[in-house]
Amino acid sequence: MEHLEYRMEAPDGKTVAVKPFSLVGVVASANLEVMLEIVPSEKACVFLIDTAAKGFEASWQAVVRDFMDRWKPAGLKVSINDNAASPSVVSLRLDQAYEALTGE
Amino acid sequence: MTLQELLPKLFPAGNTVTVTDNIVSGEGRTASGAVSVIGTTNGTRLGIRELLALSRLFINVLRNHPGQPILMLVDNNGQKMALEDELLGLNQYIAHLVKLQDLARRNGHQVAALVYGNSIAGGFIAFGLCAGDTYALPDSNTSVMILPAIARVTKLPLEYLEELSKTVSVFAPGVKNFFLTGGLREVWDGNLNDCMDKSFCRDQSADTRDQLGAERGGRPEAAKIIREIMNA
Amino acid sequence: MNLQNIGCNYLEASARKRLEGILDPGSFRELCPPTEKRISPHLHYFDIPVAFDDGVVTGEGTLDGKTVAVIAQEGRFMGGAIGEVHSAKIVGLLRRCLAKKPDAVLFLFDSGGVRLQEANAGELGVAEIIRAILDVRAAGIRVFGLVGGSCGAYGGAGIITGCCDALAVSEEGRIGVSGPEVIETNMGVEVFDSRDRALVWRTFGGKNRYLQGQVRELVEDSMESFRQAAIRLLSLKPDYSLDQLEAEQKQLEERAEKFAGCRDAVDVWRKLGYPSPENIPSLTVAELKSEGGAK
Amino acid sequence: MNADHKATERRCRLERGAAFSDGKFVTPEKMTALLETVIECGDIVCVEGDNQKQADFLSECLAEMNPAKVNHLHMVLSTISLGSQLDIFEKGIADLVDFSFSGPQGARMARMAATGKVKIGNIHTYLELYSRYFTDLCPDVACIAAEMADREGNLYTGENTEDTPVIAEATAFKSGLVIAQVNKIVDKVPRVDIPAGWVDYICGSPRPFHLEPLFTRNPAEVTEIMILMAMMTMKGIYAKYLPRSLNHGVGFNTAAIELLLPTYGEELGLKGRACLHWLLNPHPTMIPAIESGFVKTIYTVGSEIGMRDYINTKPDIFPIGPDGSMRSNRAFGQMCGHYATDMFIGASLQIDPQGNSSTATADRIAGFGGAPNFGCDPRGRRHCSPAWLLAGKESYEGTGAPPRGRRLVVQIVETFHGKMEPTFVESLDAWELQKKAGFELPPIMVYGDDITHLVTEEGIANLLLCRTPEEREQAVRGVAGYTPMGLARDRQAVENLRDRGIIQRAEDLGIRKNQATRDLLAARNIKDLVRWSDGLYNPPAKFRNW
Repeated sequence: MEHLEYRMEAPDGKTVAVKPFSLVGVVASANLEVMLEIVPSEKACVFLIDTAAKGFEASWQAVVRDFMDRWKPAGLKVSINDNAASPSVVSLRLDQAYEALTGE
Repeated sequence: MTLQELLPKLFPAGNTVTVTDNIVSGEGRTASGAVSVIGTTNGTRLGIRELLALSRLFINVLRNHPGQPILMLVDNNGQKMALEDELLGLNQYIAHLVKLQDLARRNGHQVAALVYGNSIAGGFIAFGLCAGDTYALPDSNTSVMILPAIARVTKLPLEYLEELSKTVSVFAPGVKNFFLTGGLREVWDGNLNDCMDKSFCRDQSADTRDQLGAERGGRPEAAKIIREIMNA
Repeated sequence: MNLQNIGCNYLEASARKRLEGILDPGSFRELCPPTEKRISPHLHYFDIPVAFDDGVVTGEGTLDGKTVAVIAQEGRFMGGAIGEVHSAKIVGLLRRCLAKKPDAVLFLFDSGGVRLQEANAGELGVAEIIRAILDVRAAGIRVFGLVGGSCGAYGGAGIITGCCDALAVSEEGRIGVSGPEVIETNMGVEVFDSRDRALVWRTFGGKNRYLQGQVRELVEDSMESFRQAAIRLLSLKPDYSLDQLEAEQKQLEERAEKFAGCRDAVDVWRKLGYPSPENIPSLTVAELKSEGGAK
Repeated sequence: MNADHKATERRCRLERGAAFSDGKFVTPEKMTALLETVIECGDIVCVEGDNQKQADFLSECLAEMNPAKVNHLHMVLSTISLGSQLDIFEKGIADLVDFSFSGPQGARMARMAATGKVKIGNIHTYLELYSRYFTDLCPDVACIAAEMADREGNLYTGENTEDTPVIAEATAFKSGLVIAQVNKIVDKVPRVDIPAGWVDYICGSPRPFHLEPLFTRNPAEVTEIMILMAMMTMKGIYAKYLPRSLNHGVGFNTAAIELLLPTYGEELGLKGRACLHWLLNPHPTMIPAIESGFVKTIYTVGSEIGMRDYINTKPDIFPIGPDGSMRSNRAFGQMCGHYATDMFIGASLQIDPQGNSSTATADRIAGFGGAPNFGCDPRGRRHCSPAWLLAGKESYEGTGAPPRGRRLVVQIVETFHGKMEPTFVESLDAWELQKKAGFELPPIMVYGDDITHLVTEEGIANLLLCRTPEEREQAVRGVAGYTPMGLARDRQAVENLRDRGIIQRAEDLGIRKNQATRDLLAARNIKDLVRWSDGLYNPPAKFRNW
């Protein structure tokens, strides 16, 4: 397992949540679970990632960066348990979790 | 320890225990009265036939000897892994036997299980772990699955598991490891007759194995989580 | 045929989705939710990822207005396998019932049995769950099992199903102790080919378990069928007594005797009096029930 | 000049063969001996190996021949999918092969080619190979498979006709011998697919010919990513171009589209306007679309196991004969796929920055099959349709070329496949295979300039609208996701392409990720398909969980 942490801030980021947390996906083979929680009064978003696939730091960083670009969120705590999902599945789950959290 | 060696140690005052088709039954005499003995021997695998026979023995004690303590003598190599038994619903036959053990305890019988041989996988649940209390002899063996099989299923190297089993008790076979999880009340050593007498004086109304596991360190989380949910 | 008939299937729904579909809308409240992050303390030894709920969802809700405590296993995380945290959540919920006294407990099974990486804790966990279920039943609260997930209920989970008051199972749902691969390994592939899916389902599947008398409700694989079956189960009276177990003994002895030597479910169904037992796998639940009337 | 040499030779062969047959009929035990007698060293021998149906018994008999008696055969095979077909080479009976597809035996083929056991003449597309049966690769002996034969020797090939007519005709009309294995010998065949006069020997096979359910995709395995890609494709391509006729590949990505037609396709208003005429094997995943009234006709190159009862109740849709059963024909099907479809959509294993795609890997020789004929612009096409015209307009407008049409050729792939293998690569493995196997050209399946659209989970790239090689490359990289090739994009150039609508993301198409769920599938498992078919679809045991 590999643990990765990122802290990122989107300029003018904002998140309006419709529920306290959202959870999508299951930790099955080539799949992952993504949990989003709101940390009130925080600007930055924190990503806590535990992944079974070692050595993909660069892809994770790219996926997280694109997620930040796409949604410009704020005050998110993102927790991920990953069982070697492809970056596209990770990206999809992040979007699904964000859509669920914000009701978009 | 063989059944023949075990019985006189448990019952110095004598017993009427017999063995038919690897099913053990009869009574043992103790200072405080008769004890029903129900068990298996020769590491027999528990199939439908064995489970029905054991269940009948429980029903007999429940009907005819209300309140009599029951000592379960455990030696099995697991459930029978046969098509015929699975086809007819082996799970239900095991559950049936388990419920009889539980009901016996509720109906005022002291029910103690002693692993004197092997107790493995579904066999351990069927006959051993669902008694009021579970005990084992030091040279007996409890396991869910042997390490080579675990290695196969988890795709981890056997050498790694063997090394890991020296320090991590939660998955490794053996009485010592199972004791740490809280699954065994005690390991009986010394005077087995005394051990048994003492066990029959215990209050069996609450399941406190989670606390034992926490105290012994084999299950660090269970007791805490159980409490959390109860009080949520 | 039209789209409506496809409905929302139970088989592939996640544990949380199943609870949403079975319980009264909006009534579910999760206890020990994933935000608590009660993860397995053992899986890291094996370099395996954890799940925030350790593969089981526990909580409370209402079903047809009645209060129920619920347990739903997530078959897609490690095959719904039972480890320390997983079993502790279930035991905690069951013990809570003794104080909260819900009308019933619903146990949505989806598990291959004990988690080998936590074998001792899982094995003991199964025993603790059984004890807690029987405590709940002895207190007059009924416990019902639903089996229709992709992992079925095998090993310890299969044994637990037999400790419930009654079961509702889809034909996709499977119940057993040893899995198909184990049977194949022990008996030889010529006796049991675990890759022959039709054979596996006819042996372990919901239809056989229903026809042999182990299952009260055989249902189609849809959320609504499971919900309606669970509501019907709520009308059953609690009974955990010696009389009931003696009746069960009789039933199990008769089954063992009547079907002794059967090596295929088709033989069992023929002995049950079905004129064309080989067609049973292709019948719908409704057809099977009317076939039962005609036999 | 004498021009009856082959006919004379044919008579000699038949005279020799008489010792092992009872008229046309040969018992299975005598088949190998017969083959040794009628086949001569250096013959061109065709063994019917179709996509599905296999003359497996005859192939095994060929492999049992004595290489001291019969050798140096030149095999012509459309599909190499059985071990016995390569055993013929392993044993030194044959040494040269011309073929189309060898997917299932690709790895062994590569090994045998490397050791010189097999010499490869050419790898063809199906249509090319059939064409050569009639020109320079006429079989001296053809081994075919049929369901039934009558006492005279008429053959019924039924729903699995596939390659048989082409092989039998090419052989029978060039003085070759046609030998058939049949599952059953009957008094009267339901209809005559191959007339007795073209058939020289018939053998009741000891077991029915081998058949694979190659076209059955279990809806249970359709993932949310596939659904997302299918939605983008349907909204961004199907709803825009409205292709009236089309071919779908056999992968899960296109199965997902088939399963979304009755739901998302209906929502997009595709019904009656697009996807009316199909060229396909009868994919079970088409059942919901057929039942929902999307499909007018399906011409089939072969059948599919378990679909017979369903197909035979739908003569409006499938090619059903007066006898009430279907007939397929791979040659005609390939022709339809080349000339009569507005769109081809399929998947590939590797795509390079120019959009060239290939399924070849360095240690597998898999061949082409039919994909290159479908995955290209048929430059001989002259009939018009809205999709063809619109694609042509996008492609040629403003280039100075005269107005013309163009077929849509769509590749739909995930950016990674298998165990995190990138689909997008800087250089195709096909180049390495070319070097290793000594081919004259790298085995490229679909050339980049034939591809009109690329769809990945990241979005759609419309290559028709690219006007320079640089634009095209950035369009490919711009949908290549987190593969190294995708990460090497020029981010600004990609954003510019997005502004021009050459690249479209899900959000550009108005598709939310949370919409892409399995709830959108018209069938979620095989049992749902059986329900849709009113119990007429009878799936093989390996797809059942009941």
